[in-house]
Amino acid sequence: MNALKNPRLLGMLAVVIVLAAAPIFFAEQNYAMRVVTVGMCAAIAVYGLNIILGFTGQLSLAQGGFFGIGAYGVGLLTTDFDWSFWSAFIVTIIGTAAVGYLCGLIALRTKDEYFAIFTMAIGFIIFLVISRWESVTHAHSGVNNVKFPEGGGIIDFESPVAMFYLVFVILLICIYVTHAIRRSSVGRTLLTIRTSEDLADAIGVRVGFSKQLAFAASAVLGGIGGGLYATVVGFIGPDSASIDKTFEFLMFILVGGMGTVAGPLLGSMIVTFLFELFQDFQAYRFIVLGPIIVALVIFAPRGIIGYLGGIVDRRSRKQKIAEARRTADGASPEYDTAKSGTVTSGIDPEETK
Amino acid sequence: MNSVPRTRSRRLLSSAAIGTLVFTIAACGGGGSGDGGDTVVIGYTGPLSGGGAAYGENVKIGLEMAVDDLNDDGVEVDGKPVTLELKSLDDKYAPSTAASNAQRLADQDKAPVVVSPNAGAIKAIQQINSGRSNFLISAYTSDPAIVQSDNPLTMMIPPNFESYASEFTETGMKHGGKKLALLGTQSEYGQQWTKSITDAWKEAGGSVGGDNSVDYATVSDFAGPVSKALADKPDAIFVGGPSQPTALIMEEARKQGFEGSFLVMDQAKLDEMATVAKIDNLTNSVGVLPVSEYEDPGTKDFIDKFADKAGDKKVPTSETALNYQGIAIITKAMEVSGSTDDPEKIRASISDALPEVDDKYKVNGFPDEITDQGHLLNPNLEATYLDDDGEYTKVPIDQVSDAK
Amino acid sequence: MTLLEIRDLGKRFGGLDAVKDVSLDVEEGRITAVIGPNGAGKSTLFNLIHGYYRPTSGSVTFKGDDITNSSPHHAVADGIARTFQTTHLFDDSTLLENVLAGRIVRSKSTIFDAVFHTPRHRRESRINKDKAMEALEFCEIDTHRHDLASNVPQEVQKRTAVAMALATEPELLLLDEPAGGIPEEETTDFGNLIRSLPKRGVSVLLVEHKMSMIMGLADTILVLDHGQKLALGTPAEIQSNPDVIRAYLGSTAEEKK
Amino acid sequence: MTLFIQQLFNGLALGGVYCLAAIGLTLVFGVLRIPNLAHGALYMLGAYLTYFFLTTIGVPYIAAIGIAAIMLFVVGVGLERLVFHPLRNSPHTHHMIAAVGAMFFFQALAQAIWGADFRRMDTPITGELRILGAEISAQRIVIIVVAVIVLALLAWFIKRSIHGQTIEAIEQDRVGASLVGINPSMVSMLTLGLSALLATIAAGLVAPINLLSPTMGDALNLKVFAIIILGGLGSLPGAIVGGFALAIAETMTATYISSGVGEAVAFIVLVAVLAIKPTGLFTKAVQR
Repeated sequence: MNALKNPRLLGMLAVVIVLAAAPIFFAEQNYAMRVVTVGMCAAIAVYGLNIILGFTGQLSLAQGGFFGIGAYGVGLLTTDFDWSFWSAFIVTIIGTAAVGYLCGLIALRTKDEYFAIFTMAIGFIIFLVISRWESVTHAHSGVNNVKFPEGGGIIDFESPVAMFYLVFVILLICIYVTHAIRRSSVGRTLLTIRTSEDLADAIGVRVGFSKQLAFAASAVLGGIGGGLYATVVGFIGPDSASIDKTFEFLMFILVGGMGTVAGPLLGSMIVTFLFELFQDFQAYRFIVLGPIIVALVIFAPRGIIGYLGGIVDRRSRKQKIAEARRTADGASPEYDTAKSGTVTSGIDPEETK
Repeated sequence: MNSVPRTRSRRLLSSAAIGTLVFTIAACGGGGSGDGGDTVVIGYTGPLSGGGAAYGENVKIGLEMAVDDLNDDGVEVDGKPVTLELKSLDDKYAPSTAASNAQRLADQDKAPVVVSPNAGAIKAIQQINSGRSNFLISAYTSDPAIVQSDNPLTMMIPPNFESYASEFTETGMKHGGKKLALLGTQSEYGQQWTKSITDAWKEAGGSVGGDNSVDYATVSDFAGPVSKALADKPDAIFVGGPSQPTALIMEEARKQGFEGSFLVMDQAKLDEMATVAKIDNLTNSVGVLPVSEYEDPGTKDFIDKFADKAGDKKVPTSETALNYQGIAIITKAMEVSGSTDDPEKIRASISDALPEVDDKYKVNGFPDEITDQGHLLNPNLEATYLDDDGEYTKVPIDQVSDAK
Repeated sequence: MTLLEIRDLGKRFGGLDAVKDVSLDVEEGRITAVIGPNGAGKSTLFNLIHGYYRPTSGSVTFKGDDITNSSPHHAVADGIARTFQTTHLFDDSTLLENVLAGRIVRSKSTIFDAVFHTPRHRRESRINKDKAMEALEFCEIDTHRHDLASNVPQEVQKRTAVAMALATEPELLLLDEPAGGIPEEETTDFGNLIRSLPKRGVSVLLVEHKMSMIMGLADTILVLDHGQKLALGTPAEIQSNPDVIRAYLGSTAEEKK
Repeated sequence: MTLFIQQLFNGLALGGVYCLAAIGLTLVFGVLRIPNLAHGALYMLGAYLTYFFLTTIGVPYIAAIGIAAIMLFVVGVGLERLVFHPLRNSPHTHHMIAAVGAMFFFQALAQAIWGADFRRMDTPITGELRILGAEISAQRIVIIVVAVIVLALLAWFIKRSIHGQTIEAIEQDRVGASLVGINPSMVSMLTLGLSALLATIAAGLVAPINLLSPTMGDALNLKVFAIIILGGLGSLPGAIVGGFALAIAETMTATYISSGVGEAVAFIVLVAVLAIKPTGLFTKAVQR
């Protein structure tokens, strides 16, 4: 394995190691532990968003809703129905998968802006159901005392450190799964759809079905994140399903880098800390944060990972190209390969229209 | 898809942007302050931006006034002078953010007490305030659920809202009639009120129409919901949410020809409502007593000070006044217990501290006892009836128990 | 042997016939061409064969199976690949990655194989890469394999499109104006590439404007006009067909110099 | 029966509110395909500025709206220059997040300047009308009438521009009449400026029936998106029909079913319509 030569993997590894070691320094700081753990729950949902948005190129605004379904599934089952956390968690995941799949059936008939707004409507309906269906969800009273995961007498999940590692391990699994998906032909299928549905059709990709799967997968990750969130914070209210959550997730993924493997994690952590950092400005923090968000989107449109990845890619591709040239010795150097990756051909279609 | 034309300058800018970001995050590590030894941080997490910002600000003003006044008077704990410092964080009304904020205030600022003004947030904070972290919650909500949870470190400030139901019902029926329409807000609290009033009204032999509750914050035009409520030809209407939209609803009802009485939920304050609607449209209503109508020893001075601080256009409300009182009580409890960092001791001393509190801090129905569950009780709770001449008449309230 | 049999195929959009009563046999191992003026229905015909549109009448049979109402991905799975008039490529990906995308349809491994890194997954990844490299080499663009698609010249892009289609292991390749946008002097090379396809076991059906290229390339030519068959025959027959000369060759050939 | 008529009028007035708020958004969304989530914030700023000139400075009502509208035009242009222009080649996601950032900024700014308290804007238009036993205020009638007029005018102005001929829209517009041959980025600027201007007119008319607060635009934002998608992107007649239809559906379901359903009905209708017709009611099926 040449994993050590791959700067992307190295970077990812670095982030993971730093996170894994965090409790060593922060174990006594409940606040830091809490922020990071909640941030990781969100990061799981963001990985879900990465599948549908980053890989497949469909902007889904229902992610906050699925996150809410996950949170309320675990919350209600462990309190009102007195299930154990683990059974509630698994049933909830299956439940979100089903809801995601069903929503996908209709949602994927639509495209582009329509898809975005359609999913926004779905997310909002989920929110309304949660905040209005009082007899089941307790509406605005919320769900209190969500159970901790049962440690089977071995691990005590009431300890923030144990909880941290639980979420961390599940997060790692989710990251690995998204990474595996991306590398596999499934991932290539999704990337194909992102580029052009017509082309995908032409090379034999089952566009509708693949989109459907991607949507369901993203819903599942949303549900997992939400379910963990419920047990981490112990009390959940309808705000855990609100559209604001969706936008938060979008911000995370955009700052980290869409379609990248490390982006959602890094983005979630950085934005979460930014938000906490600017807490000191209280009501006026958004006078500063708003422009920062705008600036990030404008100046690092591919996110931090996308930005760093671009550098790495260019370098490694240059090497590979040179190698390919050398072996084939009949090179045709009539164009500038050094520009690879940054400049795309032609005039911008929007400008010329 | 990705056809962003990038130039060298742009790349530079993005490096700069990312660099700044990394730098700020590195700088974030520090945090924590307040090791001045004799400074005690009073933590506050509330909605300071977003839809609930006005409410959160009102609470904050009360806290600031209390901290300023107490510092001026001088606080002495265990023989040492202590300076109070208020540290406020914004939670945008989100319970989980509120809990994170509270955790931060307790961890980094060593705040022995954290004030929170909404039930959801308080429930979320109760998950963490007694156990690995210890701090007292100064809870500004009239939802008794927060004391029913038997959290040992919660102090509930306002009266239990359920106390109002029977008296409101009686007054509302007397001045209106037997038929009630429900038009409260769709918040957690609004719904609890709706339920409580419905029960009391039925018990008193009245009839209650369908639930027309709407979310006051998201309705663009109240005319529709009001028309619907009036369609049943009610004699009385239950309304309530934030003061200003409540006033608008009442005004709309009057314009559409409603002549019966209003039952106004305690979240809305009649005097504050009068700042956005003509008083004529608000009369014949029963609601909580405006701060200015209280006759506690410190009320007058408090109102003057409030005007200095917030301008005379703003009306002081119980959100401000009760939290002002609350901080004074907690500070006195610190003095009595001789501890600024042991929330259990502070909580235990509240009972003894109550009679010791200086008169100037008694502004809005001062409590004389605290229940075992942590509820401050004011012996003479009063509501008010606003008659057709715009005069307030006090209505005494019997308090109900907090038990479920 | 007849690979593809088109019988009385028709498609109406609104009240207009885009394609009407077209019949055509595509023989195995041959290159068949469809020509006609703009709007003659050539691309619509392609879209009908490939399942992108549903025909309103007629049938399409591939290797004896009726595929009239099949969908594009089924068509590809059955062995019919296509390229587009305007080149569709993944601009942000390298040529190799582009061609690998063509392997999706032949991949059996699922998400679970990918997650658990099963032997099947590994075996398949290796095969996919080999096949993609082979297609790149066949199209003589393997030296560009690590270049981004958006950075290579038009001709290489066109070849990549062919390589991607070949990676799906088709028996029939539909080429929609494969030489469009390529400088005149390079069309000969490109023609040679197309000519070598039947030897690989890939039969070709193509739409092309460049007459010179078609005449030297195709075994059979179908001439469409207003969605209907005008003539069908060998290049020589077509060149001497008076209807064709009048309707198409006479006018457009001159325009097109 | 009286209830029905009363609610019909209430629904119409609400439809007017929705339509007025939707106009600017349709413009930007239809012409530039930017989902401007900051539109609600522009609406809010417009309301506050109108309030400022009307109440604090004491300018007459119409003039206050006019001055505020012009100021918002500048804000809109600024927004385009600083935020959307640099993003013109990026996918929608970027626009959305940037718009959310801008929205946060505007809300915080308004709170910093005017405070978080609710404010009431009193206008010279007072009194009620009695129609068929239903009571409706003059301000609401003004809203309905202005909404229809403005939308009709606008539809007539830029009808043909939506699907590609962007520049023509501005050419036909009196502001742009002198700018024949302008470049696309000028079109973007003017469109956003115009949308902010229209949002201010809407806010100036609508704000008096409710309250001013820094988050007043939020409630409208989601619904207005539902309306313009329902009507079909960029279709102004679609926005009119969608706005009134959803408003009446909302009032009626709230009246005859429950207020909860009333709140959700806009989105349920949207989901149902898109499930059957994925491009909205009035699009001419032009998908890229």
